[in-house]
Amino acid sequence: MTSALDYLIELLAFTGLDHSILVVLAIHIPALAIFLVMVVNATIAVYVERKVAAFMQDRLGPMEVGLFGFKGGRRFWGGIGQTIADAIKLLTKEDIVPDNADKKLMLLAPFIIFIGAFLTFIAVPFSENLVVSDFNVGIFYIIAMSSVGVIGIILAGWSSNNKWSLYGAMRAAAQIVSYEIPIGLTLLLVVIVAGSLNLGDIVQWQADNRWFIIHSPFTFVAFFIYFISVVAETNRTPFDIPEAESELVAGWMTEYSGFKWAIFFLSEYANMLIVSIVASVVFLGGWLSPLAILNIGIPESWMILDGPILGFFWVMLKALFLVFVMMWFRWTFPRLRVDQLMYLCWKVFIPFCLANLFFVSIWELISGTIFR
Amino acid sequence: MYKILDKSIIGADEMVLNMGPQHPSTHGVLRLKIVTDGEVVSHIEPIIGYLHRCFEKHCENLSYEQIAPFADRCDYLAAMHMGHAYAISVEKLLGIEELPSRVEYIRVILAEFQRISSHLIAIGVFGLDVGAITPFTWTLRDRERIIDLFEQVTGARLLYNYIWPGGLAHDLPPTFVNKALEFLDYFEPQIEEYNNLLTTNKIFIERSADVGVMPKDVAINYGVTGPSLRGSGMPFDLRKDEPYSIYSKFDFDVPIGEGLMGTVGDSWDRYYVKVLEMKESIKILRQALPQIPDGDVQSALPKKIRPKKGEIYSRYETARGDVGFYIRSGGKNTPTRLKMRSPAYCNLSVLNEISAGWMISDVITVLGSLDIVLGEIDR
Amino acid sequence: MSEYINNIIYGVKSFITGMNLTLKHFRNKKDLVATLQYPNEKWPLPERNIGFDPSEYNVIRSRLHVDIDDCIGCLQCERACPVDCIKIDTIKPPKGSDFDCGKTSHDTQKKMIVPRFTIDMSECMYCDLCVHPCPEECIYMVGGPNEPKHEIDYEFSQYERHGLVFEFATATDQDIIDIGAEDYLKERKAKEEKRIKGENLKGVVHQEDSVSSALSDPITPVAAAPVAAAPVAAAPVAAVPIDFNIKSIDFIEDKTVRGTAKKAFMGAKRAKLEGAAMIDFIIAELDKASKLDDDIKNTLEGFKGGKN
Amino acid sequence: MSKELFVKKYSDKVEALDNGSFLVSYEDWKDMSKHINKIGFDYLMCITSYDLAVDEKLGLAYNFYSTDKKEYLEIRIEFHNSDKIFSVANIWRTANWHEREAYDMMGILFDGHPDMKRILLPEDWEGHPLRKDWKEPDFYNGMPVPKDKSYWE
Repeated sequence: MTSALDYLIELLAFTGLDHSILVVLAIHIPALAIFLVMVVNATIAVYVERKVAAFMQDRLGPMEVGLFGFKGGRRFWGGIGQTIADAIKLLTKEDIVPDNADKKLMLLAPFIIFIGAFLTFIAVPFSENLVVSDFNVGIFYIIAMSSVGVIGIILAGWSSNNKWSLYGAMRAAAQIVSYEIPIGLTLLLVVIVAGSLNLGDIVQWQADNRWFIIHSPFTFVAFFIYFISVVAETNRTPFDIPEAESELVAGWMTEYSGFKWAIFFLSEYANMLIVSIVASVVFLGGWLSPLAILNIGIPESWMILDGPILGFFWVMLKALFLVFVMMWFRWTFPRLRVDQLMYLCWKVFIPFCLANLFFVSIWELISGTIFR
Repeated sequence: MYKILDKSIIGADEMVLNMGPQHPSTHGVLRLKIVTDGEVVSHIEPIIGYLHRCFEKHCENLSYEQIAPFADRCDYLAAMHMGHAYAISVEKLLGIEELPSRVEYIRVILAEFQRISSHLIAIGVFGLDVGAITPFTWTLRDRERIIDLFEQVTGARLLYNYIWPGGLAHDLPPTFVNKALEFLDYFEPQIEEYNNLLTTNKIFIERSADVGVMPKDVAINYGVTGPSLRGSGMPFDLRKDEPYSIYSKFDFDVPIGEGLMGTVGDSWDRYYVKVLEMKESIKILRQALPQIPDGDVQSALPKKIRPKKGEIYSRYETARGDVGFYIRSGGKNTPTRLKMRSPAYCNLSVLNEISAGWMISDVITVLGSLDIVLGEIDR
Repeated sequence: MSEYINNIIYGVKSFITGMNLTLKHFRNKKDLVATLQYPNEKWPLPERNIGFDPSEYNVIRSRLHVDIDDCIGCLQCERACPVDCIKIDTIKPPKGSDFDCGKTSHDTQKKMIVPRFTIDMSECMYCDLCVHPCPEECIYMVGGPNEPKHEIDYEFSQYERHGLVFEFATATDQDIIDIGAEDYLKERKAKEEKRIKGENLKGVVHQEDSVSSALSDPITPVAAAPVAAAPVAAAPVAAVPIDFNIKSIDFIEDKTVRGTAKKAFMGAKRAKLEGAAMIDFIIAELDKASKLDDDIKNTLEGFKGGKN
Repeated sequence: MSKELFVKKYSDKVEALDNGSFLVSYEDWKDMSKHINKIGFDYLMCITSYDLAVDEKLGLAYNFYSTDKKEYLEIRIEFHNSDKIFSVANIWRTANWHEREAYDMMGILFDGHPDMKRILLPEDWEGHPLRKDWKEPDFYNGMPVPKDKSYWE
């Protein structure tokens, strides 16, 4: 697996520039691409979320705002320009800063959260070879970077000088730090089995053997623990206690408006996409075609579906389904309380994760020596 | 309930948190001054009066007929109940004993529909308070249908001014009975859906069971009435205990909280009593709708309301509890003093007692389960 | 331990039930979606066929309407209104006059003409109480587009508050002159002028116009108060209670001077000055505005002695 | 019958009114309220304050209900507006807010109330608006109260 960065440097070599300048130049292109991915993702995801919510609640959702004179379907999927209109509204809104807020930190906070999401994308593979930089410690890097955001949340809560924000920030800190542990433990389980921290190697392992979700009962359980934990880490319902709107107004985002608030939103949806892609790469076979595991005598020529180009399609399909499930959760469940959230993490998930780790090691030992 | 640590050990200060008057889940313009230690609440002081519209002062300057629309505006989610309660109290003051039975039937039918619609809001908003948004839109969708029925009958959707002292503003439309029965057929299975989505959901049970337990004696001492009192296991319902209107003719039960998911008198019980009461209301409606007698609804309307000197206290079971009208008449066409004992006013006063020691999230839950309407509290 | 496991199993079960339900709604949206796309589709307003006349009357309360030709000016609706949003003027022909006021559609002889029948729908509370006492059934609530008698807008929206004030009277000035009530026309003109003046004020009443105006500029006296209070506190305040209130200032004849004095009075009151200190403060304020003359000063000083 | 118990004990101190309620003097109210609670009237439905508009006299009407015996009792106290009435807020907790409202609206003073302050009106309100002699003030917090509406009519 080669990374997009190396490929770009090779591509730009014809200019005859010095290598160090080339690297700087080449970094900018994927950075822009990632930013575009984040923006496009947020735009689409917000629209889809509103539609999903509306349909689950027997409503219609946005129906009026069109794009280039095209409104969308007449009965259900209308209003396709709504999020773009909303984005324009957000960007032109007045930026309100409370009088007693710590203005510098308040400005800084959304960007720290944004940087956390942005940096994570560097190691996220969208397909075979379609990754900005292919780390040997990819999983480790992703776990590390996804917890940068919590610093921003605490800063946001503290600097806005609002009690609701402070409550939200404190809850978020406790929640995210706690849920790092089950996430780490479930991914560790995969690493033990696959024997590598590199995401490419993990997918390769799944191509050689089988997807992790059906590899053993323990990895099956681990997938669900991982998925629920990342829902908690991205502050989505039923774990949205840091921004619980019926309790804390808007939690740590209470005092934010306009552009800064838009950045929060961008990061939230980017985080959703990241964790879904990671889940699909690690547990659901990444860019491997689901047709392959059925193994129903598909002709060899069809196996092009497993190739690098359609790989992107498969990754996104799996990831977007998981994003949909997150939305599905949100519009079905009530919210947990702070102590119940901690109970779920420390008394349910972590014991299960540890037991999983233990049993999967034994499973591997036995299956490795006896069944093979 | 959480024990707050001895503060001398950790040297922690308490923080005063000001929830409201603008807050997503204070159900209007209620302000709660919450003294907290971290997330744990040690004292709550409700501060009311932001929606005070001088109802009682107004009444001293309005004739008895003109008070009726103002009474509607007190509890805007159960305006029909308020109109009915006021009409009953004025009839008592005037000494009108017997009303045409068509009037009584129509009044009871509309009151029960109003009870369902008010409980639908209560259930949906309680879901919203604990974070589930979908049940809210579903209940509002069904409430809309009841409001359509009301619009057909009265011409208004929220504030009806339909039940007048001594009769009704006008007769029912001919298609009403069929449409009402149609609605009941549609609505009964919907209650199952609410139960599947919200009532039996594990997270919902965790959030509401055992939270804000209100024992029976505390409830009575604080004057709590309505579903909140019945949630504490006290089978007290004026429709059953002292039947006004024609409630004695119908067969229905008074559901009480049984502590199915936790302790008797917790938030879940207060919530579930409302679900069961909707079923009982459907039962009453199914009995009442086919047997509406014929008659003139305005035959008993007094030409001029000018009661003798004297005072009465009359009670009525609204969706939120026991509303009382204390009317002193000085022999004129305006009352000299009209006091409304509003149920939610007394229900809210118990908040500190039952939710101190819980977390901020639980305060919201308890407040939601008490089902308050600020228009009625502040009058 | 078994409770722990049971809890987890029950939880998972209830999650699956709930998610099935929302998925059902998501998939069957065609049958279930309850939203109406308002401007494009309109819910038919429920029809009613009871009331005064089954074919014409609808109880839907959207706006009040008056068939002015039928109005006999009995003022029943005005009296029934709890919020006083109906305003009616009537003129009776003088005795012996042969002015014919006309007949209603119910063949009632009208005894007076109605030069003004205003309904302010922005004050109306839609209680329907005015409809019922009307003996000629000429005031009623009209509904929406399926209203057969009066086809009016769906939602009766207006862009300005003016638009909500409906004038139903059709009596012309000539009618009023014919009936011999020129005074009424004059009165009405004066009222109209006052109203226009009030509107031009846009809620701000200037100081010379009324007592309440004393506050149009509240900042100055408050800021001045501590400065003025300091020397006053040092001076011995007369122990005799002084009967000095805002009406006491009315002796000043010049309007602007009176306005300044009243402003100063309110400022002093807010600074919690009383009696002699208050009078001193007013004098100081008038002096500052160079509106103080000896007469005023002497009279004000006189108040200190308790003489009023 | 709880009502009879009450009448028996205080037969010389109460005055029965024609609608079945009892007029008592405010000095006896302290003992009576405790007795009323003891004989089973556990539910205080309503406290109504009213202004008699003669001799500066105010009144209070207490409506009790016994949830066991399903019985009503109405007690009325009439007194001069400077008298202090014994507060029953510690016997029936619901009286806490009702008494605060009576103070707020009618200016009735209560003795021994745990937290006596205004409830519906703002803290800085002057006067008690449900009294018959209450006059609308000219100013509220420095803002003129619009009385001359001729400009807008």
